Amino acid sequence: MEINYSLLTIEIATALLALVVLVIGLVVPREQRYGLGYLVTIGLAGILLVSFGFYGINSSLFEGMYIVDDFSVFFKQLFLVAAILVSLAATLYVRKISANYGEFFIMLVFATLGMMILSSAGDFITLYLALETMTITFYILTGYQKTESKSVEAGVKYLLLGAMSSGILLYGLSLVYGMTGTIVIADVAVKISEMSAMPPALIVGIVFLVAGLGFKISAVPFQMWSPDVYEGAPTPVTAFLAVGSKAAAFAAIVRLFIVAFPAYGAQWKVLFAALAALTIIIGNLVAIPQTNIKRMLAYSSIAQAGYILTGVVAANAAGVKGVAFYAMLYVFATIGAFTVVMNFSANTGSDEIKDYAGLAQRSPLMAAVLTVCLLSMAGIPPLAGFAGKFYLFSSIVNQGYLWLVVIGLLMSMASVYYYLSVAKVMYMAEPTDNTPITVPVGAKATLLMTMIITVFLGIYPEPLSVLANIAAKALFF
Amino acid sequence: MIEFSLNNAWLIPFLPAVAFALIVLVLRPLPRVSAFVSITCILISFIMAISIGIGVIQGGEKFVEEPFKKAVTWFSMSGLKIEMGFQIDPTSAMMLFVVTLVAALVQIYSIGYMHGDKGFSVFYAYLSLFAMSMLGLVIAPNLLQMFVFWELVGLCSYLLIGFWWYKYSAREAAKKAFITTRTGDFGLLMGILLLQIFFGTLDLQELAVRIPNFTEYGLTAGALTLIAAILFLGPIGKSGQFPLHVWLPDAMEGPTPVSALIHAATMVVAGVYLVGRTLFLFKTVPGAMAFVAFMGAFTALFAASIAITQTEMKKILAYSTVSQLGYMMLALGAGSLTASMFHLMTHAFFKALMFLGAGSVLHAMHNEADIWKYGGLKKYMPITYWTFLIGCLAIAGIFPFAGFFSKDLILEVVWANSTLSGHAHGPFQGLYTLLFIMASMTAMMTAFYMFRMFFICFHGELRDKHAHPHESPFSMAMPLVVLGILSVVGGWVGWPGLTEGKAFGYFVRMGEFEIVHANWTLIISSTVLALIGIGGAIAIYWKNAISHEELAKKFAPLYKLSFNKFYVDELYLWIIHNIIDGIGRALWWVDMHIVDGVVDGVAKTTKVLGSVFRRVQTGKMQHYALVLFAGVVVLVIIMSFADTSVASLSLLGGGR
Amino acid sequence: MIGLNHFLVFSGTLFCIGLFGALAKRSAIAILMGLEVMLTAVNINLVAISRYVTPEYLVGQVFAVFVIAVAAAEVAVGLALIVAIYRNRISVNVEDFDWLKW
Amino acid sequence: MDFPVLTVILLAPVVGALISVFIPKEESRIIKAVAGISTFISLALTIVIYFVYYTQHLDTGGMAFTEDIPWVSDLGVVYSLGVDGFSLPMLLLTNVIGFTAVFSRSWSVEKRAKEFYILLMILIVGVMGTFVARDLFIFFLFYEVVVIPIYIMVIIWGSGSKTKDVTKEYAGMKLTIYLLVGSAFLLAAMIWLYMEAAEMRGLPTFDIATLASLSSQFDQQFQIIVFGMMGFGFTVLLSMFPFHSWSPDGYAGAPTAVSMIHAGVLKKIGGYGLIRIGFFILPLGAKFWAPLIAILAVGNVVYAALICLAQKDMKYVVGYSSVSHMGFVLIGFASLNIIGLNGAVANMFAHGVMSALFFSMVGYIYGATKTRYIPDLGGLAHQMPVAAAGFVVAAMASAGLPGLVSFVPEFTTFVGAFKEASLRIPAIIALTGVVLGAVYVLRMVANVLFGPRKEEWDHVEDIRGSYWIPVVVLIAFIVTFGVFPSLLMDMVNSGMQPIAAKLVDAARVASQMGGNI
Repeated sequence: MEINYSLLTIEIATALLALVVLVIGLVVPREQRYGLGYLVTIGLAGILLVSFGFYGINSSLFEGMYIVDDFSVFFKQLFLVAAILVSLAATLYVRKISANYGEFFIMLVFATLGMMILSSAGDFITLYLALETMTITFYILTGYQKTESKSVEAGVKYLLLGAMSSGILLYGLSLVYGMTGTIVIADVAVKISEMSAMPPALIVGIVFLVAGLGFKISAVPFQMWSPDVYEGAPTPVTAFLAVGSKAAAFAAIVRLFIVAFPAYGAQWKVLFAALAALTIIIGNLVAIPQTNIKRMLAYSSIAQAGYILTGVVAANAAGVKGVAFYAMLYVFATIGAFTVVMNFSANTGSDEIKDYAGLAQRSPLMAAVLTVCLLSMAGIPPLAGFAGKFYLFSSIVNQGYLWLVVIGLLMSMASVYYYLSVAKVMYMAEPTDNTPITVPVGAKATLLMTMIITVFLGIYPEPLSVLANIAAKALFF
Repeated sequence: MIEFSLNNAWLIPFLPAVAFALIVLVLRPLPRVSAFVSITCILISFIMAISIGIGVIQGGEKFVEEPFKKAVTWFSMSGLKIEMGFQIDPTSAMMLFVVTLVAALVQIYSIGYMHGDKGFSVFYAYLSLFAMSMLGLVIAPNLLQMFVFWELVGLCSYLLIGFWWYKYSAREAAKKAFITTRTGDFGLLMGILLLQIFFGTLDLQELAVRIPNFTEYGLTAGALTLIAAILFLGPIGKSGQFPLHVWLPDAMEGPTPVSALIHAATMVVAGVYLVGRTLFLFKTVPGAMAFVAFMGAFTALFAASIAITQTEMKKILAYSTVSQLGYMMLALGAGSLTASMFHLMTHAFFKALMFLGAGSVLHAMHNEADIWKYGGLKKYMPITYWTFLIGCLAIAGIFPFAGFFSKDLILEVVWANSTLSGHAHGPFQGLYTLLFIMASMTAMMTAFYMFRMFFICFHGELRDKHAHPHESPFSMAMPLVVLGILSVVGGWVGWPGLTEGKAFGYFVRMGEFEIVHANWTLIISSTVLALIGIGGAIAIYWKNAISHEELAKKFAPLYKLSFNKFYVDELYLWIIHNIIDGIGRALWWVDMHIVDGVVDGVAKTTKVLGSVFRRVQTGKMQHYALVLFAGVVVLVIIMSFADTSVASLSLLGGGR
Repeated sequence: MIGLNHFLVFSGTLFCIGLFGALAKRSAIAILMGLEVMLTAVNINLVAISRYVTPEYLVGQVFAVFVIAVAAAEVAVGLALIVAIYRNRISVNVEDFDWLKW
Repeated sequence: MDFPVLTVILLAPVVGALISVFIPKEESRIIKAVAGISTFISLALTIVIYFVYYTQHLDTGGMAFTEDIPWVSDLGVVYSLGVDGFSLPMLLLTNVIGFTAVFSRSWSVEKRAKEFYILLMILIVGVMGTFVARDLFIFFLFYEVVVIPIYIMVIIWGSGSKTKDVTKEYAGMKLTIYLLVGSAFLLAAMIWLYMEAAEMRGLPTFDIATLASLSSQFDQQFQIIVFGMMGFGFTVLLSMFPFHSWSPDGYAGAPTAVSMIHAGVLKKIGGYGLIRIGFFILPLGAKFWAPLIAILAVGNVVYAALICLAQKDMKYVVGYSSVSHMGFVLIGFASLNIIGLNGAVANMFAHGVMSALFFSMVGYIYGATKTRYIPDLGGLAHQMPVAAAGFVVAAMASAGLPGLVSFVPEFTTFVGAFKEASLRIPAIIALTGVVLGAVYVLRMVANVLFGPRKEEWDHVEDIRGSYWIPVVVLIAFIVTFGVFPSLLMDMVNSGMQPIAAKLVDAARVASQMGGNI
C-alpha cells in the first residue's frame, strides 16, 4: 500500500521543531536561551504558512486512521495560531516564573502536536493517543511552577480528574468498538446503519463519550476541574489550555458524533442541547461573583463552550461552520485577555480584579485589549464574537431550538455584567499606583494582533467565514 | 389701500412678528429703538386694520354672506390637511380694529410706564409677539390655526405676567395662568380633534356647512352636545369662566399695561371670540347653548360677588373682567353673536381705559396696591380722574356711555330667549328667565363695586401720608384720553337711530339680520338697577352715610366668603398639593420600589444564584469526580429509560 | 462457556472497583492506583472484544498495548506531581488540596 | 453609483476619532475642535441631502443615495446604505444632536477629554449607521456599537443623584444590561426571521425591503411571536412602560452629551426599528400587538408625567418627561394608520431636538453650579439669562407649544389615534399628559430660573464661547421646524407611505381570514 507521507508534513515539521528546540536548549548556555521563545514563534509561523497549502486535499492515511481534510487543516491552523500567540506573549512571563525556560516552549509545541493529531484522528486509537499526548503535556505545563503551591495543586487535580475522564472515554470507546466491531470512525456509522435496533450498551458508550469529551471542553456537569486548574496554572498555560485543548476536543466531538453517530442524531442532539443550556447558564452565573480574573475567565470560558456546543447540536454544515468560526475567534479573544492578565501579574504579581483599578491610565493598550476581548466573548457587535454567535444560533433556530437561542442570548447579555465590571474597574477607578505598566514587544504584538483581528473579524467576517465554510464542507460531502 | 390691505391681511400679524424677531435678535441692547420699531409696526397694522374695516363696511352684505378667505397649506398628508391663512368678515375686521387699537395705545402708554425698567426692550418684544399671536388668532380661517395662536397668546400671557420674574408672586402667577388655561386647552384640543375626526375638516366655513347635518357624519345630538361642551372647556380657561377663573386675578402681577392689553381688552376675550366663531356648532344643539349661557351668567354673578369686597384696584378690575366675560358668554349662550361681540368691543374700550387708569394711579402711588391707602386722588391727577369716571359710568351701563348699549342688548336677547321668541325652546326656557335675573343682579352689583372703588380712590382724603401722587406723563395720559372718548362714543355704533339701520348688528351677526326694537321696560329697569348700585356706593363710600365696617360685621360669613374668593384657590391648591402631587409621589415610590424593584430583584436573584452555584465548587478533587460520575449516571439513566422516540423529544425542541 | 458478556460484566465490575478506589481513598497515590484499575478494566474489555467480535484483527489488543503505555506515562507524571506537592504541603491527602476553590 | 455621500457622512466622525487618537491628551481644545469639525461635516452633508431629497425625490419616495457592497457572502449580508423619508429626518436629528453634543457642557469632561471625544464620535457613528442601513445585519451591528461607549462614558464622566440613592455605576450598568437584554430578544427574533426567509427564498438575505416583500408569506403565528420578541427589544429601548426604569436613572447618571444623544436619538432607534423592521416586515404581528402597545403607551404618558411632579432633580424631571413623551410616540404607532404613524415619527424628531436642548441646558446649569437639586437652585435667570432663555424654549417645546417643533407632530399623532375608534379612550387619557406636561416643566422653570436672586450663584458664568452653539443651533431647528412643519411632515409622510400601505394590506388579509386579530 502506497502511503503518502507528505500529507504529514505539518505534523512532522512540528515534531522536528520541538526536537530542534530541545537540542538547542541543551547546547546554548542558560542565560542565552531567551531567544528560544522567538525561535518557536518563527518556526510555528512558518508551519502555519505551509499549512495553507493543505486545503483541498481531503485524503486519508493508514486506511482511514489518519484523515487530512479541510476540517483538520482548519483546526491545525487554529492550534498553530494559538501556539504562536501564546509563545509570543509568554516570553517575559516564563522568564519570571521559572529557570527552565526552554522546556516550557518544547511542551507547548508537543501539546500543539497532540492537538493537531487529534483533529486528524480517524480512528479511536489515534484519537486516544492524540488526546493523551495533549493532556499529559498539559499536566506538566499546569504544574510547571513546581515551587508554587497553587500551580502544583492544579496539576495534581488536573491529572487525577483528567485520568478519570480518560478512563471513562476509553470505556466508552471500548463499548462502541464492542458493539460495532470497528474502531474507524467512518466505519462505525456504516455498521450502525446496518443494525436493526439500538443496543443499550451503545447508548452507555455514547454517554461515556459525551462525558469523556465533555470533560475536555468543560461542559456542565463535567466542568468542575477547570476553574481550579485555570486559576492555578501559569497564565500562558491557562490561555493555551482554554483555547487549544478546548478547540481540539471540539474537533474530536464534531468528527466523532457527526461522522460516527448520525443515526442517533435525535438522541445526542437533545443531550447536547441540554448540556449547552446548562453550561451557558451555570458558567455565566458563577462567573458573576468571582474576584480573581483568571477564575472569572475560567467560568466565562465554560460558558463559551456552551455556545460552541449549540453548533454541535445543529449537526449540519452551518453548525460545524459556526463551531469552527467561533473556535477561531475565541482563540483571539481568550489569548488577548490572558495576555493582559499575564502581563499584569508579571508586573504587579496580582490576579485580583480590584487591583486592575485605573489600568486605563496605567496602560491604555492593555485596558483596551481586555475590554475588546471580553466584549467579544459577550458577543457585542461589531466584535468578532457577535458574528460567531450569529453563525451558531442561526444554525439551530430553525430546527426548533429557539428556546436555546433565547437562553444563549440572554445569558450572553447577562455576561456583559461581569465583563463590564472589569471594564468599570479599569476605566473608572483611580489607580492606587500610578506607575505605567510596561508591555514587552512580544506581548505587545500579541495584544495588538488579537485586538485588531477581533475587531476586524467583527466588522468584516468574510475571510474567516470562507475558511470555516470550507472546513465544514469537508465533513458533509 | 383698502384692496391691498384686504389681499394682504396676513401682514397685520406679520409686522409685529417682524418687530419681535428684530428686537430679540438685534435690537435688544437699544431700548428706544426697540420701542420705536415695535410701535411703528403695530401702527401700520392698525392702519391696515382700519382700511380693512372700511372695506368691510363698504362691502356690507357681501362679507357677511361670504367671508374673504385666503390660505396656504401649512402641512398635509392623506386625510389631514391644515392651512394657514386669513379670513376677513365683519367680526374679524372688528376684532382686528379693536386689537390693533388697544395694542397700539398700550404700547404708547408703556413708553412712560415702563420707563427705566431694565427689561424695556424685552417688554416690547413680548408685546409685539402678543400682538402677532392675537391678530393671527383673530384672522384664523380654521380651528387649528386658531388653536396655534391661541396657545401663543397663552405663552405671551405667561411671559408678560411673569415679566418681573424675580418677584416670587409674579412667577407663581405666570405659572398658574399657563397651567390653568392649559387645563382648558386640553378640552379645546380634544374638541378640535373630535371635529376633525368626525367632520374631516377644521375649516370654519366648511364646518359651518357640515355641522348642521351632523347626523350624516354618524353623530347623535347628544354626542355633538358633548363635543361642544368639551370644546367649550378651552374658552372657559382662556376667558376666565368659572371654575377656571382663578388665574385671571393673579395675572395682575404683570405690569399694568399688560393687564390692560391682555387680561382685560384682548386676550381674555379670545374665548368669547372662539365660541362666537364656532357658534354654528353650539346653535345646532340647544343643550350646549344652555350650558354656555349658564356658565356665563353664573360666572358673571360669581365674580361680581367677589369684586365687591376686594381691596386692590387691579384685583377688583380683574374680577370685573371675569364678570363681564361671563356676560359675553351669556350673550352667546342666548344665541346672539351681535350682542356678545358688541359688548366685547365696548368692554375692550372701557376696561382698557380703567386698567390704564389704574396703572396711572399705581404709577403715582409707587405701586401701593391697597385702595384704602388712596383717597382724594381727584385733585392730584385730574385726567386720570375724569377718564376713570367715564370708564365707571360705561361699565355701569349709564346712557349714553358705551356700556349702556351693549349691556342692554345682552339683557334683551336673554329676555327674548326666556319669552319663547328666542331660539331656545322647550326645556331651557325657564333657565333663561333665571339667567336674566342673574344678569340683572350682576349689573347692579357691577355698578356698586365700581363706584365703591372709584370713591375710595379718588374722593375723600389721601390716607397714605407719605405718598406724593402726581399726574402721569403725556405718553400715559394720551391713551387714557383716546380710550375715554371711545368709551363714550363706542357704543353709538349700536344705536339704530344713529346709524340708519346699518347698526353694528347689521355687520356682525349670525343668521338673518333683525332690527332689535328698543324694549323700554328693560332699558329703564336696568338703568334703575345701575343707579341703585351707584347710589349705594355713594351712600357708603362717599357720603359715609352707612359705615362699611358695620356692614362687613353684620354679614361677616358672607363677607369672609366673598373676601376669600369662595376659597376656590385654596381648594385647588389643596387638590394639587395633596392629591395630584400625592399621586405623583406615590407613583414614584412605586417606580422606585416596585417597577425598579422587580428589575433589581431579577438582577439580585441572578447574583445570588451565582454565589450559590459557586459554593458547589468546594476545591475538593473527589467532590468533582463525584459530580462527574453522577452526571454520567444521570445521563445514562435518562437516555436508557426515557422514551427516545423523536416525538417526545420534540418537547425539548428537537427533531424538527 | 465463557462468552463476551462475562468479560464485559467482569470489566464493568473492575471499572467500578477502580472508580470506588479513586473516589473513596484519601491518598493521592491510592487514587492513582484506583485509576490504573479503571484502565485495566478497559484493557480487559478491549482484548475480550477483540477476541470475540473481531477475531480476525488484533485491533483491540493493539489498542490495549497503547493504553498500557500511555497509562505508564500518566503515572510517571502523576507521581512527579505528587512528589512536588508533597514538598509544598507535606501531605499527599487530596482533602488538603483545596486552596483553589469557589 | 456616484459620490458615496452616506459613507462619507458615516466616516467623518470615524476619521475625527482616529485623528484624535494621535493628538496628545493635554490638547483637549484641539481634540474638541476636531470633533466639532468632523461632526459638522456630517451635519452639513446631511442637510444637503435632506434638501436634495426634499426637492427631488419626495414625490417618488423610496430609497435614495443608495450604496451596495457585498459584505459577508454566505450570510447574504450586504453593506447597503440608503435614505428615505423616514431615515432622513432621523439622520438629520442624529447629526444635529451629535454636533451640538460636542459643544455642550459636561461637568468633569475636562479630565480625560481625549477619551471622551473619541467615544462620543464612536457613539455618533453608531447611531447614524442604524438609520442609514438598509440591511438588517448592518443595522444591528451599528445598533449595538453604541451600548458600550455609553456605559464607559456614564461611569467615567457621569454623576449620581441627590434625590435617589443611585450611583453612576448602577445607572450605567442598569442602562446597559437592560438594553442588552432587550436586544437579546431582538436578536433572537431577527435570527429566526432571517432563517425563515432564507428557507423560503432558498437564498439568505438581510435586505429589509426583500424581507418585507415576503411578509405576506409568513404565517400569522410566526409573525406574532417574532414581532413580540422584536417589539420587546425595541420598546425597551423606547422606554415603554413598565420597561422604562433604566431611562431616568441612565439620563441622570450620564454626562450631558450622552444624555442628549441617548434621549435625543438613541431612544428613537427603538421607534425606528419597530416601524422599519417590525411594522414593515411583520404587519400581522403589529396588528396583534398594537392594542397592548396602546395601553402601555397611556401608562407611559400619564404615569411618567405624574412621577415628574414628584421629582426634585432636574435630570430626573427631564428623564421622566422623555418617558412620558415616548407614550405619544407609541400611541401613534398603535394607531397603525398613516396619520398616526406620521405623527409618531415626527414626534420622535421633535422630541429629539427638544430634549437635546433641554439636557444641554440642564447640563450647562449643572456644570456651572455643580448641583441639579431643584431646591438648591432658584433665580438663575439673574446670573445666566441666555441659558435661562434656552431652558424656557426647551420647556415650552416640551409642553407642546405651537410654533415650536413638537406641536404639529403631537397634534397629528392624536388625529391618528382618535381616528381609530378603539383608541379613543386611551388617547383621551393620554391627552391629559399635555396638561401634566405643562405643570411639571413650568414648575421646574419657575423654581430653577425665576424668583429672587440667590447670592451663592453670583459666581457662575452665563453661556459664552462655544457653549453658544447648542443653544443657537437647536433653537434654530426647533423654531424652523415648528413654523414650517411641512419640511418635516412631507418628508415623513413620504417615508411612511409604503409602511402604511403594508399595514392596510395586512388588515385586509386579516379580515379575509376572519381571524380574531
